[in-house]
Amino acid sequence: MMEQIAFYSMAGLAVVSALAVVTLRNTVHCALFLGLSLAGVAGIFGVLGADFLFASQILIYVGGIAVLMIFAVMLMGRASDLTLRQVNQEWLAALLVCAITAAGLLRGAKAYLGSVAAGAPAPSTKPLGRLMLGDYVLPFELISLVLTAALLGAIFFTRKETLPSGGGK
Amino acid sequence: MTLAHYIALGAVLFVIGIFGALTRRSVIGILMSIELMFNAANINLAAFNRYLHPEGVAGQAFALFIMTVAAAEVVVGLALVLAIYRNWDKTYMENINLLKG
Amino acid sequence: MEFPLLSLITFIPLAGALAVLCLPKDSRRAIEAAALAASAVSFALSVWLYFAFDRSTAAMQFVERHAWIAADAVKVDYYLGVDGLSAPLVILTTLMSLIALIASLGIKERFKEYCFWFLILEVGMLGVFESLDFFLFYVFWEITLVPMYFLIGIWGGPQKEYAAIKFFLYTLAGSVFMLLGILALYFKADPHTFDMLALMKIHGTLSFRFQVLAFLAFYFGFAIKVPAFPFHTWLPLAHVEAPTAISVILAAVLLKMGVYGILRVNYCMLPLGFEWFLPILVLIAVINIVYGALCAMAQNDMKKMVAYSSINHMGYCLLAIAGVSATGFSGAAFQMINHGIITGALFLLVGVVYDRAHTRDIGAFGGLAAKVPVFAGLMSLSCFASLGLPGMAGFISEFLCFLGAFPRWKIYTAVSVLGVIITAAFFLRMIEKVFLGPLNKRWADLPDMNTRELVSVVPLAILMVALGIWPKWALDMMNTTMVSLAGLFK
Amino acid sequence: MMIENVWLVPLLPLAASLVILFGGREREDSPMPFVGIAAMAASLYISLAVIFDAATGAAALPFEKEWLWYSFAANLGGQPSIFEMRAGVLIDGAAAVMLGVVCLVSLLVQIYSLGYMHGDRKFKRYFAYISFFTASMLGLVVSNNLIVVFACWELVGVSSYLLIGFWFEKEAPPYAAKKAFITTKLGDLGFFLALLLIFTYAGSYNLVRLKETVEMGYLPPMVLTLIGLGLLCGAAGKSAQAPLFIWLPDAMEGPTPVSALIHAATMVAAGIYLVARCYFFFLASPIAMETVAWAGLITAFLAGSMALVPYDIKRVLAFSTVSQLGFMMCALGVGGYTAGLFHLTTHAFFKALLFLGAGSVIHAVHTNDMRSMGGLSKRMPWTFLTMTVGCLALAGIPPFAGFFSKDQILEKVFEHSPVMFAVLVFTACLTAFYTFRMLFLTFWGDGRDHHRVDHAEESGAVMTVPLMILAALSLVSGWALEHGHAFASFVGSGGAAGHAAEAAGHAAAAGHAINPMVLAAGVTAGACFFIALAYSLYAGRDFSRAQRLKSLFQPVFDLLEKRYGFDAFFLGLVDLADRIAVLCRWVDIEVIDKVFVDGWGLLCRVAAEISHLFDALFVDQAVDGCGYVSRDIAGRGLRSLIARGQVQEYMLYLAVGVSLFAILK
Amino acid sequence: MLNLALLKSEIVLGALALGLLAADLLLPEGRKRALYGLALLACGISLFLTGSALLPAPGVFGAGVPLPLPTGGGPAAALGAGVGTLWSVDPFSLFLKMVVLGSTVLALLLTMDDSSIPDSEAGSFSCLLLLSAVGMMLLVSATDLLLIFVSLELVSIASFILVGYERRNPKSNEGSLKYFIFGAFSSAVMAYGISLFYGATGATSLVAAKPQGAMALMGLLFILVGFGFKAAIAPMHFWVPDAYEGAPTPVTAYLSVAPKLAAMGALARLLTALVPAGSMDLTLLLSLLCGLTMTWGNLVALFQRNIKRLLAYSSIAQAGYIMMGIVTGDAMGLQGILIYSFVYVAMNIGAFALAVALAADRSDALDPYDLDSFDGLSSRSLPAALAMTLFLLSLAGIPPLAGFIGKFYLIGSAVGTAHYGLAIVAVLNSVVSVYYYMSVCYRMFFTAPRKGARVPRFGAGIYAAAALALAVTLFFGVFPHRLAVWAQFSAKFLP
Repeated sequence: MMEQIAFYSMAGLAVVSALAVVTLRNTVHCALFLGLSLAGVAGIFGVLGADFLFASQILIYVGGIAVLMIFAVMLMGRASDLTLRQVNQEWLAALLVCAITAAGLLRGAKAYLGSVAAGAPAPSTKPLGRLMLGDYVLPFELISLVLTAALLGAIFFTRKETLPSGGGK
Repeated sequence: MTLAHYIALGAVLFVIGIFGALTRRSVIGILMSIELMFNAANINLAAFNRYLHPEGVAGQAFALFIMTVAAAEVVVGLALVLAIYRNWDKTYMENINLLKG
Repeated sequence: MEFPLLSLITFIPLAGALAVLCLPKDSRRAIEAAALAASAVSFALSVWLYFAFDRSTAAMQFVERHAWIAADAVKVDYYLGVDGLSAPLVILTTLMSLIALIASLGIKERFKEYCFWFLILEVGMLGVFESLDFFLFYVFWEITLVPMYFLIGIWGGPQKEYAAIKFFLYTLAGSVFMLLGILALYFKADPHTFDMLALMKIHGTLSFRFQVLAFLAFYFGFAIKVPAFPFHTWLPLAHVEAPTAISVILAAVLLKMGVYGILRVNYCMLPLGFEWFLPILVLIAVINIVYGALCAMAQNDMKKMVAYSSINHMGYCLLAIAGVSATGFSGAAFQMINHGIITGALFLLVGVVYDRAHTRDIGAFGGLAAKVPVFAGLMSLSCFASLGLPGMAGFISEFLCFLGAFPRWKIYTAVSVLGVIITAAFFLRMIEKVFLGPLNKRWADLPDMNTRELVSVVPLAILMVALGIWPKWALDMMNTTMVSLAGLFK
Repeated sequence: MMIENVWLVPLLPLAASLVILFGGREREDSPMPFVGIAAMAASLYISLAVIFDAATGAAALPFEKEWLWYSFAANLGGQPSIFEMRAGVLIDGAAAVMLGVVCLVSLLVQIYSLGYMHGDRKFKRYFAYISFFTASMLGLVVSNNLIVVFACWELVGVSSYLLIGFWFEKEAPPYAAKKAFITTKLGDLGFFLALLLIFTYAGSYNLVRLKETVEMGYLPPMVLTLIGLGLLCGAAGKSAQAPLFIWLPDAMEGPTPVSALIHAATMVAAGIYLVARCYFFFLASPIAMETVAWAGLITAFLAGSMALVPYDIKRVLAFSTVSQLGFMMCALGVGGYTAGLFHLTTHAFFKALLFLGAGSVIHAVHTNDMRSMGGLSKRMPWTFLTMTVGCLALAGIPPFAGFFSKDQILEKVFEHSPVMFAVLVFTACLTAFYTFRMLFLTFWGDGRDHHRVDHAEESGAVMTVPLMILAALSLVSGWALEHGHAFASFVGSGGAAGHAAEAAGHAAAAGHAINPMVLAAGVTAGACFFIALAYSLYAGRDFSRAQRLKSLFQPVFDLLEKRYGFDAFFLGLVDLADRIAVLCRWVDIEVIDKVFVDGWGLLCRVAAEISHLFDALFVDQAVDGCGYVSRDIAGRGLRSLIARGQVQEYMLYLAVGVSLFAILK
Repeated sequence: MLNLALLKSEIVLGALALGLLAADLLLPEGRKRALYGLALLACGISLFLTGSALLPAPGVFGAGVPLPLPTGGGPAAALGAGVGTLWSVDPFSLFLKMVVLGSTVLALLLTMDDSSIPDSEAGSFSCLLLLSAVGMMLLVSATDLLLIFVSLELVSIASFILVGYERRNPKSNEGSLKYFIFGAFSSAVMAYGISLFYGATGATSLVAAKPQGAMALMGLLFILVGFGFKAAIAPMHFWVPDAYEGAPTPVTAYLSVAPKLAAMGALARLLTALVPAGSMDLTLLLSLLCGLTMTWGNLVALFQRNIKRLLAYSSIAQAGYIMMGIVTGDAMGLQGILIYSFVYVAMNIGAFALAVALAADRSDALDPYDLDSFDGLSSRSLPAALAMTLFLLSLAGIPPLAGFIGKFYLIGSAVGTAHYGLAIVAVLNSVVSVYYYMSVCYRMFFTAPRKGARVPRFGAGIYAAAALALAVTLFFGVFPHRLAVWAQFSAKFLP
């Protein structure tokens, strides 16, 4: 029962906030709701007993990404953003597509109606650590390269043009 | 709670993400929607791991990777948007329209 | 290792092309010398081939075979050889190339590039006739396209670009289907092979449906080249726009590749498909003959007229093939040679008049015979040869064509004999309008042919008479092969 | 034995023609013609020696000798094998006679031409052509192989083309030459098909072997009939039988000696000769025979009637030739092998004579129009005299040559069918009429065009001597050859098919044969009557009576002058062909090209447009955005509201695809 | 069983890429170009390490003796190949790694002479280039969806940045942004797909997976989207023209080749591993996509007036040809993928090299990459015109150039596996493609040069790249045996 309450509240939080993210006009609000939605997802992780994931979600997503988004929005926001429609004119077609996809996916999900969790969730932090430094060491290291590349890109794009660089147009 | 509930939740989030990605007019809005999609995947992974394949933590590990990758993408994306904003003060997708076929 | 005669014949022009490429643009003499030498040596070697050719066997001769690609999935040999069907065509190719090259010495612009492309073209043409490996065959087949594109497109007439790309795309469209056919055959053979001789032996294992489809794929490729109705419309355009020497090559050699292919591939490898297609083939042949001739009759442009007459003449070849008899095959094979010589000469001569008068409009002339008797004589001779006058080469082959087709297709043959008279009509009309009657004052000081032009045309004129009087020279090369060809499926 | 060397007969003139054509420069006084004349003389010598040998029995006829020409792969008996095409000579009686006639006439014509063509710019070339012409004809005569016969047949056509169009600087000759070539070529189609049939069913082109095959009855009757008709078709073209005679009157555009050669010995004789040479085919097919007879009959009558009206001296002669050829054809058709060939021979002499005589006249008065002549008998006595002989021969007045040969034909025809006989007799009378109409118009009375006639002079010896020789021959040949059935036995000595059949026919027809004397007398009387009629109409100063007659029968005259509409018919045919050709050209450019070439391109283009449009919708945005970014940011802000987001459209599109697939699976 | 030593070439390359960053800091401003040299050196080392693994392979570099068939770990192990937890180093991946490295080398050579990238950025640029190369090399080795996902992301992120490298060029920015949005979207879809796949099979490994059921299928479809995006398969190609036109040309050249080929290789591995094992048949879908890709790319290319866009669309079509090998999935098709990848690198980058060389003269023009740069090239520089012609003809698949050999294999496999429709579509497409390739030749040979056009100058880098590409295009067209044997050897190691 507890599980159900937790699930439905968290799921509701995630879904409603997500809807707010994609429908609201004010981008700042959107970003805030994104944080909420991500937090809802973190709650779901908690319900699932994925403790490390729960923590990471809070740390990385809610604490990192969502905040970054809010910063970005604030940085680049304009007055008009608050009043302009934030949805383009294809929303109806998009809605249709989404409905179809949702129908397909939910139909697929129905197949799992019968499966229930076996046993209590085991703490996952330790096995995750083993995995990351064991079998998954290569992707783990590779992710560092991904982050390096992203960093390089971020530096490159956000750096102010300082010197008139040679040869550039 | 059955697995179906989680999968359905993932599906709904995913679809909302798609909807947002398809309809938001600002780049940041699109980025946010995409984050929702990533999260949907993560829910799936965690749920599957818990319900169907509880013997390991591969699903959760994957979710971690996805999280990191998403973070990296957000970083690059925001930097890019910032650069463009600085250059021309444009964050709306449809305004970026220089290239023609 | 035997003396690689065929390789030398084929690749000496390539060496020439590379040599030309290395020479500086301004040293025209050297370029001329290199190009002519390459072509001439190739021709000389093919003359040797003529004398060394064993006329008593239908087997492939001068065979060269080396592994080229020896992977599991694709086994390709560098496999050359000639028999009585291809050897005369090889000789024709080297001869016409040399002659066309001589005729193109008058080209003033971008001569170096011209020689380069021309020699590459020669390599491709020779290779097509010599290849016994399908892969190699296709490679050479395609090699001919590119130089032709440039030769028409750079040195052609007013609509040259359109003609060039039309030629390229259209023949390419045909040849890619041929590629599909080649591959289909390849996979049907067990073990998979591109060896054309081996593929001739597997038809027993091929289903009727397969043969029909493969036939159509190949036919599409070859028919465009022939060109068979209704795939012929690229030809007049290409001919009209191409420079003289290239028209010569186009008519004399390139069209033969189609007929050669139909004989070598469609007939030898896909007998059931061939049999199934025969009624259509003969119909197409008749249309080619009669319709081609009629179209030629309505032309005012000399070159276009000759081009359509080519369509008519290739119709004879198709008709002969449709006869499925040794006689027909001989006729077709011989007709290819003769058409090459005769139409080559005609295009050269049309080029001669165009160079001087800058028009090819039949109506613009009149009475030239009095002014340029040598030209008029050679032109009339070629026209008469082309309309199948006995004593000239065309007659024997046309006759053999009809003779070959007649036992099987009496009515069709009878109808296509009409083509002969239409041909006569338009050639004579052309002669009448251009050479006879009162001299059109506009051409009062038209010069007669110069030495270069004579050197290029006279050998052909001699050949067309010589082969008409003494066809043995050519037919003996073919006979054994034709007998064995006709006996393949008895 | 001279007969061994008979292959030289055609080759000598051929060599001569090449020598003349390529040797020396084109000069008005080139000595080259003598090469031709010498070669011709040598050929004549050989021919005469052959005839002599054969007549004396020193050489056995038929004589055959052949060599390998070429070989080709052929399916004989269903089995592919190498067929050897052999070519050589086959001399039987008819061939021997023809050799003599052709050589002789040609020699005389060449000598005559020395005078006639004197001063022409293309003097040398003319003789080259003539030699070539003769060579072709001789080749046709001697060859034992039908392919060679056909080849020579066509070469005859070409040389006639060259000769008729000899004065190509003028308008008319080239046209006439082309007409002659094409018309005969039309007939050749039949010949060609016959050749195809022959090889397909008999597997050989050797005349001797073919004869054996046919006589053994190996060929189905239907095929034989078709072969016969095909050959007839060819012969009709060359020998100007109805309806293919239209070329012959136009062929008068050539130099007159050429006309003489064409009409006497070479070209038109070829058709008759072909039928005679391939007589075994016709004998095997009654339908073919009958067709030959009727074709000949109709031609004889039509041409004879058409000869009544023209004023061009050569045209009259031309029509008369056609008519006479009809006689011969008719004779062959009714089984009169000997008679036909006999008439061919005698006709060669007197027709050559008439043409050369006419040439002499034309040479003198520089016109063909007989209305401008008249009274030339005084100015050109030799010509007049010889031409009178010719006319008498043509009209069939005894004892001139034509009488004997025509008599034989009429006898034969009577045996075959009285109706045909009646028509032929009437035609023979017409012959007498138009012949003498011509003679009277030309020579009688006073000169109508003094300007021309008064300056007319008798031609030189080089022209008159051939006339005299021919006149002598016209006078005696009939009688001499008829005497003791010399001609018949000689022609038959080769065991020619026709002769044997004729013998059989004689026996069968003995019942209703006509009395030769009665026939001769009747026909002669009729001819004389018509000559008298001609005299009354045309011998006077003017021809008012003729005019009155004409106005009386105006429609008939019109019909005759229009040549029964045959010309118009063929012109219409040509016109039709032209229209079809133009239609074809249009179809080719507008339909075939569009459908099979440009159509593909168009299809491709449309597909490309569609996909491009699609891409353009997303990629292009149809907004000329280039450069706006830096300039017009504020304004864009509003306008962008109605613009669309492309990247998202891409994704939308993608999502549609994926979701649809998700549903479908 | 980590076997990380098998990946020494990737590890070394990655390390050297980071080393470049360090070197960037050390070098003075004016000397940054030397970093290109260092990057080339890094590629060279990696290439050597990769190649040395192949050295024992008989019939590839040595004499043409029959190849030992791969049985278990035997000969493969002898080749320095082997399997790690998530990856497999086998001749198949080695082949594609060499292709990737080769294209990186060529792209670096082009970069050296291209003015669009400021010298001061040489360090980060070449670092990113090498990082993406590392990503691709791992991508073609990966046998687990995790590694595939992560390496694909590395490639993507590096590419986003590379495309936007002309920071002040609006086109570059725009291209990069579009590329990014679309890339992120498809990554998310792919991630979701992987999650579904994981649910259905319980693992992310390709080796053990037995995908069954609707969820697995949907998962696979979503995964395909990710690959399709990377390999620019229609209809996931829309980013291509904009990104290609906006990117600095060497990057365009690089992107049109390497990521595409790597993704194709990985896709081939994925599908050969999964599809025969499961009960689902993706052939129809794949062949539809394949046909669509070819046709779309070619048809739209007909309209392009900009050489970069033209080559961009043509590269979409080329991806379609390569995909044929995946659709058929037989030995010949897989070999075709390899052979075509190899030659495609040479001919496509060769064409780009000439485009770069010509654009260098047109800095004044509104669009230096307009097709009219090629006007009258034959009279300005016949060798350049001929080289370009050969590249284009090779792209069109005209023998005896290398492109034909590849196309022959691919079409051959389509015919051999009875995909006749696909084969017909492919050959018709190559006819269509000839039209626009020839339109470039038309400009080079049939038109007069623009006023003031000069004889194009070739920098050493471009010259080397073009010469190398030309040599490969010609040599392997005429003597394809070695390449064929090598590809055959390599393709045998796929499951």
